[in-house]
Amino acid sequence: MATLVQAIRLALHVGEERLGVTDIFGEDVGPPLGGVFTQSQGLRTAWNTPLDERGIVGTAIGLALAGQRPVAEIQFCDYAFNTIDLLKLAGGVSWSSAGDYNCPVVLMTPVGSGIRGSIYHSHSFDAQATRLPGWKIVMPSNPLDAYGLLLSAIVDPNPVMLLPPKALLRAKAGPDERIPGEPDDERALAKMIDAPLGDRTRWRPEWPDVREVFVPIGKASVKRAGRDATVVTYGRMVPLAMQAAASVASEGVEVEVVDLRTLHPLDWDAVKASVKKTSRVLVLNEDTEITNFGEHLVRRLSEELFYDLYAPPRLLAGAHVPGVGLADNLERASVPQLEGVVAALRELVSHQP
Amino acid sequence: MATLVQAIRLALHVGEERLGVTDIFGEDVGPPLGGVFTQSQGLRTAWNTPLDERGIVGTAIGLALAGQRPVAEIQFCDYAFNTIDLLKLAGGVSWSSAGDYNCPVVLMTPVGSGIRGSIYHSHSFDAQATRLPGWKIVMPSNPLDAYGLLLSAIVDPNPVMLLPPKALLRAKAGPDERIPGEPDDERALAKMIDAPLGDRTRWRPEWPDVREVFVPIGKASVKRAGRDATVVTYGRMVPLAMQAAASVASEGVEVEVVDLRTLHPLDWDAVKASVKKTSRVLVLNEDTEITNFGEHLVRRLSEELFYDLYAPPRLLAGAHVPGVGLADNLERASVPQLEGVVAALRELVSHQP
Amino acid sequence: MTTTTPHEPPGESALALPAELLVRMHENMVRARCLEERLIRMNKQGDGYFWIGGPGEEAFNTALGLLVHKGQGPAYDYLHLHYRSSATLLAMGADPVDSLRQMKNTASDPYSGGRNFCNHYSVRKWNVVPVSSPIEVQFSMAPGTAIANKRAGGRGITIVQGGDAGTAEGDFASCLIWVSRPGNELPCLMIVTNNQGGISTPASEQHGEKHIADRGKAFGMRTAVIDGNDVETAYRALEKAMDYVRTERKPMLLEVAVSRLYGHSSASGANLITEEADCITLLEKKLEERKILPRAAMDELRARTTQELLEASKRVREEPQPDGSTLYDHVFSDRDLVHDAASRGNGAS
Amino acid sequence: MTTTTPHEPPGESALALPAELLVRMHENMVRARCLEERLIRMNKQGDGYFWIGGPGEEAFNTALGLLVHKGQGPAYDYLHLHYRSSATLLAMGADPVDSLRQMKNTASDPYSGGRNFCNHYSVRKWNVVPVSSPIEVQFSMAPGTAIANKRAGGRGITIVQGGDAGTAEGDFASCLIWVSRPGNELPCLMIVTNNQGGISTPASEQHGEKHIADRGKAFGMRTAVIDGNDVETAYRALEKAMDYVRTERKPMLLEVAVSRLYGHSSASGANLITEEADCITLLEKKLEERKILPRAAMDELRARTTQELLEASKRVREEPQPDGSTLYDHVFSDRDLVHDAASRGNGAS
Ligand SMILES: Cc1ncc(C[n+]2csc(CCOP(=O)(O)OP(=O)(O)O)c2C)c(N)n1
Ligand SMILES: Cc1ncc(C[n+]2csc(CCOP(=O)(O)OP(=O)(O)O)c2C)c(N)n1
Ligand SMILES: [Mg+2]
Ligand SMILES: [Mg+2]
Repeated sequence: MATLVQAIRLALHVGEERLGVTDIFGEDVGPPLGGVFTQSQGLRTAWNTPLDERGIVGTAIGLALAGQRPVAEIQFCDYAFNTIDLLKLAGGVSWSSAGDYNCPVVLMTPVGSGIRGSIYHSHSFDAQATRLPGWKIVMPSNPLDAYGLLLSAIVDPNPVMLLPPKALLRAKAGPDERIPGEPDDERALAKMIDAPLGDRTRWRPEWPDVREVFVPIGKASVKRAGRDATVVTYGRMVPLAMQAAASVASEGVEVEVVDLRTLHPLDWDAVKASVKKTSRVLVLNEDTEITNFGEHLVRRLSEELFYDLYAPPRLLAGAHVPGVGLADNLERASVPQLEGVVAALRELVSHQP
Repeated sequence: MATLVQAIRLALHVGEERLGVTDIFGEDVGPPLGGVFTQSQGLRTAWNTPLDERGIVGTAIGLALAGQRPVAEIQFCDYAFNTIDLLKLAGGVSWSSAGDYNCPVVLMTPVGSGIRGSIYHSHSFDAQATRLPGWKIVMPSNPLDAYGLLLSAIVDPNPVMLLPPKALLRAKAGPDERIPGEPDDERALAKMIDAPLGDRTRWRPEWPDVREVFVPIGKASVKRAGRDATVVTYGRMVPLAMQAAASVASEGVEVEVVDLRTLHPLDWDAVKASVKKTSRVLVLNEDTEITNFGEHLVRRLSEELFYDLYAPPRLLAGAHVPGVGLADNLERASVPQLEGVVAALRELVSHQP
Repeated sequence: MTTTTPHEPPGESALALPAELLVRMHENMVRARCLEERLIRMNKQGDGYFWIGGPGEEAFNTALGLLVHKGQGPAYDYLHLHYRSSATLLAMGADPVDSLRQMKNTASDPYSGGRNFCNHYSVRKWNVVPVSSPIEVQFSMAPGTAIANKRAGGRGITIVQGGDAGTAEGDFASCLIWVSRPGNELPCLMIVTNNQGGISTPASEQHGEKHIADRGKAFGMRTAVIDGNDVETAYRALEKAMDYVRTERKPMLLEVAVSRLYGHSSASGANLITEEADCITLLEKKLEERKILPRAAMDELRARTTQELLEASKRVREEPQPDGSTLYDHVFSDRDLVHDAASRGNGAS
Repeated sequence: MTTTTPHEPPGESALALPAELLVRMHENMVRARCLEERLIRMNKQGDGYFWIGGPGEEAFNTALGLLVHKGQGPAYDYLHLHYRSSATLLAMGADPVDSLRQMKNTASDPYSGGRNFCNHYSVRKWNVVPVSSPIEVQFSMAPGTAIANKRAGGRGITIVQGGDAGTAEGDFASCLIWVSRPGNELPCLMIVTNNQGGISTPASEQHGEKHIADRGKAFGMRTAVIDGNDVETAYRALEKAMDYVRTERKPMLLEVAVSRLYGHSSASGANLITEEADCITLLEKKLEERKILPRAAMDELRARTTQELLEASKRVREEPQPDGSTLYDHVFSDRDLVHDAASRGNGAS
């Protein structure tokens, strides 16, 4: 069973062999390293760029405008904040030219905390990404979604950003999250597609014959059904929400967990349906809490489902501080933790309207 | 009576003569032009920079770290999106060094639509700015506030961003919005401090003896009292809200208009007090509506005042499109207009809980 | 301090051009000038909110438009232009009326549907990528199209052009780095049209480079500095530069001295500045001296073109504005237009 | 392709340094090396989450630390360093135990209070501005402190240092532009420590410059390329470069060849790489040959320092971690610390 990072690598392989991907590039993305997280090992079209994020995004746009199919990477989303103008431009290509051009860029950048990455390897990017009109934004919480969302991103004629959560990159697929065609045994897969330590000049991957699965952009997934409250979340917070839901389930509380998977365009129908059913909602993410994408969800819920809510809608998100501090206590105080999610759920369901 | 842009110039003059400002700089900020909006004409410490926004922000940080008092300008906020990483760094100087350094930068950048500026001279910056921990963000709606907020920004030991609305730069002060010491006659003031057309090499301004007024950072202003609904807004939308309030007043509806003036740190007490009183709230700004700072206000209102609200809280903001289109119809369809505000207010007050 | 004294030896590049070509260039230059003057008028009369354009750059930009290997897809040249490129577009065959449409922000504006400022082109069928207002971002994108050119194999190159002040942005340096990677040099012609300043800031205050083009030298790039006001120098030097980039598949940095005859934009008044060299006057002098065209014919061309554009502007004024309900159109594309074209491998048009 | 063959003439810069100074430099280099090795150990043992540091750069960085005009405020040197500068800090007088504290992210870490990675210093009293992780941003800030230096009049200069790969970021170019404005040249020493690559990407693949330092030439800047593994060359060349910048109040770009002895960081294993030149070995050979220090003394120094740092690391392990409740401390300052210091005009410490 593939890890999330292996799933990305498999999708990139399918992309370059069958879906026309021409360039997979970024800092240390090509040989010998194949990406700081191993995500691009063994890929035919992977290449290293200069250390220049603006050049990476700019070149991706140029390639896309010339009919290539680039998949560009920013090594950590923490280093994408000097490219917001270029990302905005990419999102505006079609609209600004009144449909003369489209801009089929795929941009990947790992996000979030949980690996003790300190101030500059812990940033989130969901708030920024959802402020980019013209982009589609996807964020997987498990290997199969990463695989299927990336394939959909590759064939989409618009700019699509994939935000894999760093802390989940080594996460293994659940039993029903298999990529069709991957070997049953995880060690077998590693042997086939993980580059060996040491000299790699003569190593070639042996690709399993995985089949295409297109997880549709714009479709949420209900990870757990429940009637008492809804958690709307994505990425790294999905497993946390599942744990919290399991924890309160022992207290007889049934929490529904909605994994958005696509942040934009949003599966509003799915969110609405769930909240209509449960009448209580917790929005959960780890980005800083002021001008946060979760606040968009709360706003729409307040505007449209005000009378369906039995408790005030709640956002649990990251602290409004300049970064995630290195020390354990600081990271824990900065971003939502299991206890906090459980406490928020208890409060939500016990709230008397 | 000073216009908003003259008020900024007067504040910069007071800043460099009495409050220790050492550098007022940006593209075309120095002679001969004195700023594309005339904001820095005649100032002793104003100078022109290379066409390089990253250099402007970086240099401002360097100056601040060396004990200077810089006031830097980005010509249009539309061109600040390649500097978000540096703005984040400035905001993180004190926190990341655990208080070893502070970073007293003042950054000004004009914002918003309303001058038919098309895609790249109409952006808003309030959502971005409020996502910068460590920064204080102020946004004036009239000349006196611009003057007093800028003076407060200059003496603040933290990075402070001033976001003057482009469409209000020529707006005149109301009768009680005089800067103490400015000449009574507006033509007299223009004669003293506006650079002449043509050759300016020998021109020197004649500065009126204006007195210092420090509009406190973090304090909202109730521009109009009312009992039926609250509009929470700032910048260019303040006069629009006032017009809308005047318009519905003729229908017997009393709207309270809260001008935030400071977006961060927020005067939550003022917002809360008003909404507790009126029980109905419209949040109004012109930035794009997804992951918008107004959604932060709606979220906090929903969380904290859920049971005080007689109607769903409402956000009226800009459309989620890549820019404000040039044609009149497009600009009007993109950002809130008077009719839209009036309609939203009518709906809000007529809503039956 | 940046100066643009040409250092191209006078030999080859000053060779006279055939009379026929000079006449053709002259006609395009006059059309471009008349177009810009019409745009300025429209703006002053309230038929459009903002003007920015290229009066003073017609000689060089006409040469560029004529020399482009024009078509769609990576076998042809890609053009990353800026807001002073009207003469290039006209030389490529663009309809000047479309520029009037963009000035008047009509729904019929083919470059942006009334969304963008005048002289912000987008012509997919000719590989003209969308012009956007932020200075210098085109230089960050150019390596991408140049990679596609190189991959396509043919003679197609990438041309990226911007002003002198804009070279202070990091994106100009990014382009230098990306097009000169050892073993991966790209067929990219970087052009700096140097009018000695930004909006109001003189280059001499801000740029310590003797020639901006010298910045290419550290990267082993071929460079040249030329006088863009002389059509013959401009044409020859550009032909030579393009030939090098096309044939060697390597980058080059070309700095071109140009004038700015109506100031920066409507924001600075858009009035005629008579102190700077006017490339049309210079060419007309040659045409007269060489007896290629009589004064009267040239005057007549200008009068006629002015009149035609005036009439066209009146018609454009009646064309409908985009409707507010179209606001969200094209936020997303439903087809991969650029890829379809490239894979059809289709061609010159 | 970037190479760093020094082109400094062997004369003056290779002059032997006094024995006393060599001993002092040696001691600092050994302390810095032992410190880095302790940090690596701590990280491998789980006493810290991440290591990045400067083994291989001790010769040059020690020279830098010794030559700095140290103090607070614009009359003194400002230092914009990066994560490989431990030897510079120690040579300036920093306590190595503070580096252990930052590795262990204790509340007592004076550089960041347990918030930032190891080797991310901030020392206001010595004008060491906060080191941050994003590559090359220090180059965008350096012109600001250099303006303050110039204004202060004295001999204080700004020193900004970064790696070779990072010069591809636009901020490096911004610094070139901003420090060389005609009539406003700034006293800024730009240093590129060239270890021939980024994390895994060889410079030879990505950089078309023969010497990175050549990029200064277009701006009329003095440049030099030196061998940073030889303490004497490093010291002499740096002394000369600093003297030029201090006296002429003009910028200079210095490229320094250095080694990377434990790979990029803990993310790439942090294991000793024996193929690269080790500046300490080279110096120790000299010290032995010139009979300045016997082998035994040098071995003893290293053993003793290793032992001391081991013990210190045990003590640091017991120091308290920052409490979660301190999360919001210092988001805002309530005092203008830098300005107070500058206006007190206070000094060397
Ligand atoms: C990133 C950015 N910053 C600022 C501006 C505002 N602006 C428009 S044109 C211009 C001057 C450009 O000068 P130059 O690059 O020399 O080109 P020129 O207009 O002289 O041809 C400026 C500052 C902009 N459009 N984009
Ligand atoms: C803006 C940015 N992009 C990427 C990274 C990740 N990163 C850390 S160090 C490094 C390589 C730096 O190479 P170089 O500049 O040569 O310095 P060296 O580490 O070799 O001394 C990279 C890519 C970063 N820290 N900042
Ligand atoms: Mg110019
Ligand atoms: Mg390096």
